[in-house]
Amino acid sequence: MATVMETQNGIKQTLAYPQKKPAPRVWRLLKAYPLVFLGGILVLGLIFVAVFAPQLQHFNPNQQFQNGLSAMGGPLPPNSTFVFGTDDLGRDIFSRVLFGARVSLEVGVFSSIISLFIGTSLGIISGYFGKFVDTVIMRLTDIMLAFPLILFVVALVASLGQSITNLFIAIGVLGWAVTARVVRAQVLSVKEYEYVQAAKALGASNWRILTKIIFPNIIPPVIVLTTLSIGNNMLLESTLSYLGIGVAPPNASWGNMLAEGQQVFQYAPWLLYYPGLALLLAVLGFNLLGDGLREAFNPRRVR
Amino acid sequence: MKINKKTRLLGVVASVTLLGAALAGCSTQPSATSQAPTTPTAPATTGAQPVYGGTLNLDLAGAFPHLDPVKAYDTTSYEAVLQFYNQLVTYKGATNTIIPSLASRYTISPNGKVYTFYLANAKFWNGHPVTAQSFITEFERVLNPVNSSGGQGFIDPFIAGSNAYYSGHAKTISGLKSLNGGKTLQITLTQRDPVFLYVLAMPFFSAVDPTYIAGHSESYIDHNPMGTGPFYLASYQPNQQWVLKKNPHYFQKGIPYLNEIVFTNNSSPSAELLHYKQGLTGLLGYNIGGNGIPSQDYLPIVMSPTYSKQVYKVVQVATQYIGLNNKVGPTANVKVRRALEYAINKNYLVKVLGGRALPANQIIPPSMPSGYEAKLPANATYSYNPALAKKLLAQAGYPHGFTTTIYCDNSNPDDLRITEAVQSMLKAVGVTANINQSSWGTFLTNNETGNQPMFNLAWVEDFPDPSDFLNTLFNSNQRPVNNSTMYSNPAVDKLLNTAANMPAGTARDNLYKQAQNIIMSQAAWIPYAYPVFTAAVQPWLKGYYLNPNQVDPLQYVWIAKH
Amino acid sequence: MADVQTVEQGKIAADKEKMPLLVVRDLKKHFPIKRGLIQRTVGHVRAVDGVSLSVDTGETFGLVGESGCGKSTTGRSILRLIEPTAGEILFEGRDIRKMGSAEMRRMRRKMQIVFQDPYASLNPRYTVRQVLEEPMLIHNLFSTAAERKKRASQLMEIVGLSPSRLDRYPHEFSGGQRQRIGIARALAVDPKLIIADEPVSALDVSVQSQVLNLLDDLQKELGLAYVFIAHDLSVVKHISDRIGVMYLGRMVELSPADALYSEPLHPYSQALLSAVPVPDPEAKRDRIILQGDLPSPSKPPTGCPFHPRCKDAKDICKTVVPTWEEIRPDHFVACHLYS
Amino acid sequence: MISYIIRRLGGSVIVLFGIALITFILAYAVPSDPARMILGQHATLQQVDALRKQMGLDEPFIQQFGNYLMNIIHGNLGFSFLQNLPVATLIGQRLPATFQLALVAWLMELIIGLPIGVFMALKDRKMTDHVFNLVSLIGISLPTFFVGLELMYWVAYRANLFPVGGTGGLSFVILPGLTYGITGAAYYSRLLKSSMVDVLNSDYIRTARAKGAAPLRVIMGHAFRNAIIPVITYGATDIGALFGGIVVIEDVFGYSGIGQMAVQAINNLDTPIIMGTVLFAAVFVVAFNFIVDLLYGLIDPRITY
Repeated sequence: MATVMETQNGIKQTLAYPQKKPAPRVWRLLKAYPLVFLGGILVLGLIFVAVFAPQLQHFNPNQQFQNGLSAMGGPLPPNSTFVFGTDDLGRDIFSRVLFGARVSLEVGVFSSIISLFIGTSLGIISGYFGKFVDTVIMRLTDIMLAFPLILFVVALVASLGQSITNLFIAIGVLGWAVTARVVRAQVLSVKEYEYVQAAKALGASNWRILTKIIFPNIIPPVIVLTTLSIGNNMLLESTLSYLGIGVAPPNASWGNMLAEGQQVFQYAPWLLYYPGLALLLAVLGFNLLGDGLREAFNPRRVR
Repeated sequence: MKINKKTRLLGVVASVTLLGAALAGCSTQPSATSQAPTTPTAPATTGAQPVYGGTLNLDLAGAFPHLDPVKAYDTTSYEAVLQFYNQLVTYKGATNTIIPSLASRYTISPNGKVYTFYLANAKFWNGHPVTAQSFITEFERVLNPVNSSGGQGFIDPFIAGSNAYYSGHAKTISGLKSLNGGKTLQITLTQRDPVFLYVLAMPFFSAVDPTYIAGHSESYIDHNPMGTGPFYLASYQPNQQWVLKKNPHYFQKGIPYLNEIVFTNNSSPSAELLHYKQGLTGLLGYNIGGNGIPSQDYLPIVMSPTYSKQVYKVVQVATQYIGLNNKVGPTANVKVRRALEYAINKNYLVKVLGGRALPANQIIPPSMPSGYEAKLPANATYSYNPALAKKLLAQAGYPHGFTTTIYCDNSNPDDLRITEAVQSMLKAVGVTANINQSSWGTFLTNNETGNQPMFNLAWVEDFPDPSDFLNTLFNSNQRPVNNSTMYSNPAVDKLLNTAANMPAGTARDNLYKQAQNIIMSQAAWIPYAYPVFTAAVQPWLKGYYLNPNQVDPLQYVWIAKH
Repeated sequence: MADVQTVEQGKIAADKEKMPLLVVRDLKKHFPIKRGLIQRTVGHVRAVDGVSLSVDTGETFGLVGESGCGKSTTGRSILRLIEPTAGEILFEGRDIRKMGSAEMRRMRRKMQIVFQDPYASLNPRYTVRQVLEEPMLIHNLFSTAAERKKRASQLMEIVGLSPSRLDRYPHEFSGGQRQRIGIARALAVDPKLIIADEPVSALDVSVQSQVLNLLDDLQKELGLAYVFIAHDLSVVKHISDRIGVMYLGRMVELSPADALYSEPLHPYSQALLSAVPVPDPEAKRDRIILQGDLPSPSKPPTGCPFHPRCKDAKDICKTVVPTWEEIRPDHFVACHLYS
Repeated sequence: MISYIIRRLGGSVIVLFGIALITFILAYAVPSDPARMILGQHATLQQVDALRKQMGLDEPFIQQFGNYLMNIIHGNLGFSFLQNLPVATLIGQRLPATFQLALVAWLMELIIGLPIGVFMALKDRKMTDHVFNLVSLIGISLPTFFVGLELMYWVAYRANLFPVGGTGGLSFVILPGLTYGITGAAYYSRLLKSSMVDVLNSDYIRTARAKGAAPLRVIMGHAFRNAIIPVITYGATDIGALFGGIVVIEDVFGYSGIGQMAVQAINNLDTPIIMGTVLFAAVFVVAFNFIVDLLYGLIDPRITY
């Protein structure tokens, strides 16, 4: 890409244009940031497990097996029937981990979409139209960001009632402020580009400028933010489950499996380890991916 | 009383009837070395003579909400008050036998209405003597609406003049008299009351120092007790530590043995277990009326060859049940309710509880002195039979089942596990039950509307009489607050109302049994377990026993050399 | 500035038959300065403070001044890219400030802008074709993609670029080429007026003349009118028919190009002109160095705004604002030296 | 400057007002009757109604909120339903423990995070950087209570190095603090890394290197000092949030801080405590954001108000 730099100087405009296509962006990215690759694999693996959970399951994940509890009523360690062992209600942990992928992914994705939607809309409105609207929206984000986050979600779920939809809403509503801030900053900087002025001079409507020019420019940071927030929200779900307000039983999420596991971890650590490992890998996958994408979109670092 | 089984903090639960209870002969020591004490002052123990001195460290789940006897009605406060204050009478060892305490002896008039208590020579920690006025002041405080005391319902309107005092029509309680220069207290009742001595054993009716009460604010008294008890509160750091020191002038000679008890606030069950294993704390499951061994710590204890030997157990006079709404929804149909009875595998639920319960087949627990039926009639007996349950559901018009909601509260993980297990069993017979879990307060508010289709709850008796279960929970005049399944049957009402006015005895017991048979045949509840209270006690902590009435034996225990 | 209007109006009245394409009267753009607790407006930056000018069809009007004098703001205000505070902008006799947004957007077909920075003015995410087709899409100029592509190719040829490179991205072009693309974009809607906002100042000297020649050729071919904004006189010299000199938000001199170059009246114009390199080494001209910095437009000096830097400043300059007067035919100046 | 401070303060008040409003709405929406909770299940309807009236619960929403605000202004955060003490007193009782834990947790983050950050910056784009990056992301991706439980079991119980849980002196704070440090340090290391990479690539560092300054001197003397500014900003906001109570970790370790009280209050729906702790935590966040903004002006001379 040296030509780009050199041709900034008009004299060199006659320089030959590269005939050979530059190495594909993906490959260069991989070389510079191999961890993105790992992240991508982890995320794809998660999606695969979530989609094909019914095909991969050994047992119905919600079925309580009489022979799934020890004589004392405790969970069974991993064995030939229950490969990951059973939980404290005699359910197959392997199958629950598979289905937990679904719920955890759902919570992560849907709540992120909610915050993405609210945050992007408000961020654009705030950044593009400015003035009074901007002041009000920014004040709102100040309020959101000053809220102790877990207490806020917990209080919200307590008021709305416990359901997976309310969980999406609570986590989603919590996350929009950061997105709005980032989007607004990006809009503010894009808005000043002369090509936006040029479009305006050409008679482009506000809507056209927003959708065709400004929006494509805010996509990269928003993608990064959303990727990271999916992982974060999966983690938040586990915390909420620990506090007893996560996904409603009997459905498994890794969060509520961990919450159950933490009660018995001293004598049945597998209840903590399998969903814990799954959650760690999934969140890590999103974090690696988001982190790598951030680098990829960062114009200063990858050319 | 309606209680979430393992709630550590009952908080605000109040009841018209008596908390804690008689449990004659039902205290068990399945695996431990504890024996029932022969006398309250010198519990028999195997081995050595009691040793004086030492500090006992205990973990405490939450703060003591109240140290004022008037306000202590949650299990944590209840037990704390027993360390600081004494009552006229108390329970003997691990039994339900009432024995004198601050009253060195008492007499009851032949008509059962006049009680005369002859007070022991006891002093408060500040040196003031205990007099009849010490009790009169406390009775007045219990009845004063300003204090909203949970004890009010236990003596109003049973003590003469109590209602007049409560409603502000009288300046004094006419039924209370100080005689013999304050050395004798005479209490006159409005009617014969067979449970009155149990009432007097409750912490509400402790001796308080009138001058101390007059000289301090309510909130000060609530945090700075002034009693006659075996230990006094030497110091406390809010939410961290309470240090109790031996009362050297305790009116019972020879006790307590311990110099000091230190309660450390620690709400993490994992940490509690590890503290016990490290030998830092003397016992696991201090709070007798509350949790006992935290449910998540129970299996690690009983699965260990060492620690399982240190476990004390006692069957509580309580029943855990699934309430079925008798008025609205599919469960209003008696055939549906009967079908559901067959759908529940109680042995499995007991297993889920880690064995800390006995499977239940009726409303009255076996630990109740009277009313428990060794064998129920065939139409009131249910065994686990999902096929039959499905068949009955089809007959009732629900061949494909139905969708409903089970309510439970969030104060203990066991509640959710049990509810989930029930959910799974219902699913097996085609009934889809969603779980609605909420805080205890929300659950109660909602429960008392009588609109919950199904709920998971427990009832702990207030006094050792079947009326406390059957009348309180199934009389149609108790709807919807206590009778929150909305059960209503004129025949049962008639039996219950008749039995209430009868003298104790077989005839009366039989009426209750008849009532229970009808209720069980109509399947108003699915009683599934009688809970077992557990505690793990270090082998070096001697003299320990479990009394079902929440009277802990801390004044009798001693630390052996170890 | 009342006399500005009368003078300009007189001129307009005289050219009744030949109505200028663009007439700007007393254009003002004030940016508020907010301070304090409640962000009260405590003053204004008078970026443009009463500028009047007119441009005929096919004419090039040069607008010259130091950076910060308000010339770019003037240019953008004329297009309502920045909403002016006051004044009239008559395009083909109609005040565009009174137009609603829909009408204004239609009007934008007739007046276009070419920006200074060829890097920032092209959307890096668009190919050149997308850049050129965007105006056609906005104004529904062609119904089919093929027609649009044909037009885009035409435009490329017009500005001297190979149509084969239509599907390249802007960053694959040099600065001068990008500026050509910017011009092609402006031409896409067949405008009558182009405001060229320092279109060559970011380019190398050798490329500058190419672009200037292109603009000149286009004018002849298409009969375009230009408002050509520049910060030094040398650039506008050849291309302009008339030139306006701005200082601190105001027009200080306006005259036909030749007249300005041969005989600048305002001391500021003289100073600017003295900085222009002269091809004829014989012609001797003293270089006038301006003293001091450009004062802040938020606190313009009293009297003549130029007086603190003026070599000929008199006492009256410090207190009285000079009037705008036609000293010679079509040669206007605001300076006490000539009143 | 003064008017900037006043304006910022005004903004903070608006934020706190918004938080008070939202928490009040949430508490108002909670399906539980405070009067019933206080009086218990056997109180008569008349008693409950009387208490509702006394507590002002029958008043319209706006008036109740107004009363709440007035009380807050007078320092009255309400009265706990279950603990029978003013919320302000309860928070005050737990304040020392919370502050202690917050400080230690913060220091743990710094101790773990900053050296890794410097190291990562020096090894930018090398294999070791990838490894550290992975490790730091794993730290971020771990559920805190998982880390807490494992530390409690292995370090406190098995190795017997620290008390297993509870509240007390410094030794009780180390493990909860470490838990927070492990899961939070990565934010510092990554922030410091990226800002140090920027600084190391800047012209003046190149100049310093060109002049022959020793690498370590360059790093510590120039790069670190300049790169630390965003870290300080984040750090101040972070500790502001920590002072409000560390919800989950306190609960895991049975540590009697404000976060634990908040969790218990939520489980019991003791709304005055929930509202009080939310507001309390928010005050710290807002205050520290405010301090950060002012600090910025002191650290970075380019910023004017």
